[in-house]
Amino acid sequence: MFEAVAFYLFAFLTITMFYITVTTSQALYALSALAAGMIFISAFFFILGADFLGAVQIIVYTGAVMALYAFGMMFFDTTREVHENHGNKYIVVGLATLAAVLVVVIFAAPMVSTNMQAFYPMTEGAGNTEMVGMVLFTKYLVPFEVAAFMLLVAMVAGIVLAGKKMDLSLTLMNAEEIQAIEDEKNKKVLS
Amino acid sequence: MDNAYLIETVIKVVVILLVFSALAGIGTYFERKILAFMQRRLGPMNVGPFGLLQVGADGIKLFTKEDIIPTNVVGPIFKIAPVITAATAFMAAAAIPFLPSFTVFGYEVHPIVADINIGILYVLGVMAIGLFGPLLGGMASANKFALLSAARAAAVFISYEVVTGLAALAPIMMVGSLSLIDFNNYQIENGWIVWSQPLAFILFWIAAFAETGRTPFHLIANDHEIIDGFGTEYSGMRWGLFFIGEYANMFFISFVIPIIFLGGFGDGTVLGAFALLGKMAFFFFFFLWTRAAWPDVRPDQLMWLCWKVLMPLAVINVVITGFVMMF
Amino acid sequence: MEQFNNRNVADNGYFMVDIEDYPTDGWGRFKRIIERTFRLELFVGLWVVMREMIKFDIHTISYPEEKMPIGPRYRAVHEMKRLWESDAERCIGCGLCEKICISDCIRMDTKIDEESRKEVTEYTINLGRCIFCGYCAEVCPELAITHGGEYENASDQREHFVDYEYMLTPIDTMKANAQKEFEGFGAITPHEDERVTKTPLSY
Amino acid sequence: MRAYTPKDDVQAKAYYTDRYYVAPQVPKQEVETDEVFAADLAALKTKFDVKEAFIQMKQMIVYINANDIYGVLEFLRDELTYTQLSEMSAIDWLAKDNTFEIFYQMLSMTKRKRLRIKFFINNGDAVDSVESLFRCADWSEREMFDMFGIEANNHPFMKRILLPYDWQGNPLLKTYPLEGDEFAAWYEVDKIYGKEARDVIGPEIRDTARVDRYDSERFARLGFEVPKGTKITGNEEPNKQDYQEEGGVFLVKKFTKDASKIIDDPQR
Amino acid sequence: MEIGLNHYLVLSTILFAIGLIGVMRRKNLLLLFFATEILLNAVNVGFAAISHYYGDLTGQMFAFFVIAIAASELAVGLGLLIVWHKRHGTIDLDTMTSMRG
Amino acid sequence: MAQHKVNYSQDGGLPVALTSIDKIVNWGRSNSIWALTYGLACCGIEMMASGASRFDFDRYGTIFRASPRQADVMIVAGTLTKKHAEFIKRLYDQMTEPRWVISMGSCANTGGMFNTYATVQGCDRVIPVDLYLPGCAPRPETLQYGVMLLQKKIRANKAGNAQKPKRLM
Repeated sequence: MFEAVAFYLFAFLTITMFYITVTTSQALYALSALAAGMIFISAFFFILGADFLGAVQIIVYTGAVMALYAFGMMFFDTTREVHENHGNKYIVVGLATLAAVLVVVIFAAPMVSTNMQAFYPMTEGAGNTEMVGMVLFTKYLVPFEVAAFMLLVAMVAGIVLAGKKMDLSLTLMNAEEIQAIEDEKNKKVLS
Repeated sequence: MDNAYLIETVIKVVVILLVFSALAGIGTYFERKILAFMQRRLGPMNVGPFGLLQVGADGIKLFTKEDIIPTNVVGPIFKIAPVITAATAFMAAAAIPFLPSFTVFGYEVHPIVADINIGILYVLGVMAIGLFGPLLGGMASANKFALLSAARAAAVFISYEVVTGLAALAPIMMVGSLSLIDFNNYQIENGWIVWSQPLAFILFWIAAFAETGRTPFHLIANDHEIIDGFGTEYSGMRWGLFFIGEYANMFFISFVIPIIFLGGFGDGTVLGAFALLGKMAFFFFFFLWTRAAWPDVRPDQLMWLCWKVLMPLAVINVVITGFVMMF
Repeated sequence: MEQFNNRNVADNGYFMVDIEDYPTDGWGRFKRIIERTFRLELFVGLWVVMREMIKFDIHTISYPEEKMPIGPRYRAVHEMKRLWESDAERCIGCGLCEKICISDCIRMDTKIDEESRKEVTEYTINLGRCIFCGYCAEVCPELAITHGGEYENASDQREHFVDYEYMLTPIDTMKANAQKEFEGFGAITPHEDERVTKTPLSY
Repeated sequence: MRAYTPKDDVQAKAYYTDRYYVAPQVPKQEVETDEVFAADLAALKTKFDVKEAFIQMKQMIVYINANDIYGVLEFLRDELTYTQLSEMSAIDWLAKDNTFEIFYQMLSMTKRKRLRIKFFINNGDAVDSVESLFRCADWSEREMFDMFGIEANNHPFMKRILLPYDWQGNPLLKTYPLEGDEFAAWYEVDKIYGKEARDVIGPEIRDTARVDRYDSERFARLGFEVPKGTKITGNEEPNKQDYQEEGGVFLVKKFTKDASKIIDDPQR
Repeated sequence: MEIGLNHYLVLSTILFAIGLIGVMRRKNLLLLFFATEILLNAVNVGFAAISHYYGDLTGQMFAFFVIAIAASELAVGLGLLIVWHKRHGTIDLDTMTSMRG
Repeated sequence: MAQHKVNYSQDGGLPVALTSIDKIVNWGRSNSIWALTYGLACCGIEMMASGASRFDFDRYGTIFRASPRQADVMIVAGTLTKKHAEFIKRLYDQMTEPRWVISMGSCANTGGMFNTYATVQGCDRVIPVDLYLPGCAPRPETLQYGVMLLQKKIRANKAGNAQKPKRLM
């Protein structure tokens, strides 16, 4: 009973938040709605008994990812309204729904129809965190290491990309230098 | 899920809300008094005996003050940001055991709202959400200084969460559990963790200053640089909510540090309970003490300290702990 | 004065501050951080404020209950003095104060009375403009206008003013021989001796 | 205290000053009396046209052509070690012959000499900016523009520096009244409330010593303060100063004027 | 009322559809990133539900890796965005018409 | 000042009937006057001194806030130049009701010795002022005396009255 109430409540909240995220024209609404949606998603994980996953969801997504997005918003100056020109709304909605249903059906149908058996069944008596740890460091050790390496590469790539030409600042240059840079840019585009 | 449990939980939640809201107010009084004494002043004296009713006067004034919502702000988010700060601060309290369990009228009371088995992760995660108060408040405020403060808040929280997590990781490895009750029980048998993990203790302590935004790292709402940071455009009780959130956060982190590192409430006697309160009081006092004594650091120094000093130390600490535990 | 002439700056708490070089390279900076951390300078700061709190040596003057003694040189609202001999007013209406006032806030009106002396009929000082520079007291040939120590003034109106009757020493104060004479510019306060600290000669 | 001057013959002298008194000029000396300056002047004369040069108060004053100023200062800085421009501004001679006199005060740290470059420009002319030689000239030239209206060519940011950007008039001109012209008198009212508010707010009050004891909107008699707008009769009771209402305030420490004591030791 | 796997799968589908709408609709690149995060989260909900109802931890493992991928995607993506923003002063999708970068 | 047609301090000295709510609210407001850090010139130094250890404004519950939104009283401490007049008005408008202004020192009261083109002749040309302190500069005690008079003034008015926006025009 509690589970059903919680499920429907959080389902409603999550859908509302994500809907706001994709439709609003205020960038700040999108950001905060997305963050709230992430937290509500973690509630599903708690309901499903995946405590550790829920905590990781909160810490990583809302704590780090959304904060980085907020940084990006401040950097790109999109904290206010964003102006976008949109095509036909109904085509977009229809296509998206169709595609989503297709994808889920393609992946979920085999599972629902056939009675799968668990590769790594949950052991009784051990908490979720212990089980996650056991599986992660035995069967999934290689993917785990690969994921760690991928994160490292991503970090290096992020630093290299973002740190490029950080010393170039338009506000500290005089008009001729800015003009020179503009000319350079235009030349590149035109040629 | 029987009714008694439900009622007990509700009572606990209400008690925590009331006690810590009041404590946040009293905390401001203590801060003003202690800072005054350290600066050879008297502090609030005129209102009530020894100025004790100053908090009440401030509260009445803040409640009856006009509440301005400027034209250019993003209204709903501007209004919700102080609530986020206060709410996350109190949500973090759910997994903190404030006192040992005691018996009232033959009914055993556990002074913890929910003993979830990922207690530390939960506290850290909720404190991470606490970032969104300053962040959204600052970004919605249509004010340069508030925006600067929001950027600083994002930078400080992202960076110091890493330090907090890595510093807490070594004790977690030793205890083998994420529940704060288990931490307490482990320390009854094996002595305080601070003796075996002094470095982690200091790192966690330093990071606590950054996460609560207190003085050595008081960059988020720095009076002499960025007017009042994210709170620049807030007036009246909305600003008061930010204030309550900040002080409640200080109290909760003052509870968490002794529970993780300094033995918590021990074996649950009355003495142990008072010892925990005493430790909490010391850590809270230390927040005020540093505010009187130390200058602020610059934002770049703060980042430098985090990524080049504290984080390598934390990683080294984790590695050493792992080796010691393995062999 | 004896003590003042025989001063020796070598002792008495003065010392030269040795300003060290600022490190430029990373290793030097690192060494400096290590040095400063283990010399525990941060903790000295903590100790200093703690010491003050424990000593509880409060320097606050709780103003409405206690007040500072006002020094004789303090220049607050003006006063008009009387002659000790005859209790007559000292002001002779020469108008020098009106002339010298740099913010032009003194206004006086005089007439020649029956004894063919100049008599002040109207004398007001606009304290809204007055900057309490003390030129009027300095220029007064009869030491008639001086400064007093009255500093608790506030009003709803933007310009305070004082008139002659308010400033003049009351006649009963005069009868009681209680008129306080202005000690003049350069006078020292009663506690000045304790305050004098030696200035190092090298300074 | 003011320094004491003997007053024996004070009545022999006229105590008023002559209205048309012209202060005597500081005596001028030949440049040749100082060999350092003489060498500098000789070097300067080889390249530039020097109109007049003399020494006053141990400083050399050189009059040059207005067009040469950039070259002269560059020469002084690079060749003659006058590396510091300590001050530059203008003098208003408009009433005399419709000119401004511009001066540049230079200091050589190695020679320990000060030198002043001067020239005249007509009203409305501009000077060459020396901002690229001395960074301090940036603000000085802006101040000169602000106060005299003399523009500097090639200056990177020729705006007012002290007064607001929308100010009219140049206050250091001798024709500018000290209390400001019509524009200055209404500046803040026009800017904040608009011109129509002039009638409401009224003109500035500058008659400084006048006191109206029956006007309780503006004037408060010391010791007889009344709330704003009260009718003054002229025989009020003296105001009893006190810190709080009679009987004090609920739950607030009681203060009365009589109970307050003057502490003995201010060094406490 | 019992909540079964199908409930979660339907929820996951709805969230995925919302994410897809966002991906198709958004022109601002930062908000486009938001939409992709929604896609990943929708998939995560599905994984966790399947993991729960089949008593298998593989779903949770996948969810972890998805979170890791999201984090690294964010790092690289924001880096690229910063480069693009510096060069063109805008992060509108419609401006990305040149192949030369 | 006399020239203002609109009198923003009506029924100034008249006795007003206060309800107990008014009294409680006024008690809170009068004992928690937070000041805006607004030192313009030399009087600012005295204002800082009255906040510091020797005179300790904190005894009255007065602390200095950097943001005008959280301040109750603006202490105009120093010479108000014409260039700055616009900003003092802006900051005053940003303060939340109830708000008060103390004009500290001769320069802020009337322009003082700066009887020139560049000084506003009294800051009440720009913002409505509740209390004037003469002096150049007033002692810290004078400022504290002024704050106590302001407390008296707050307690004498109805709580709702102060909520009415004070406007010059």
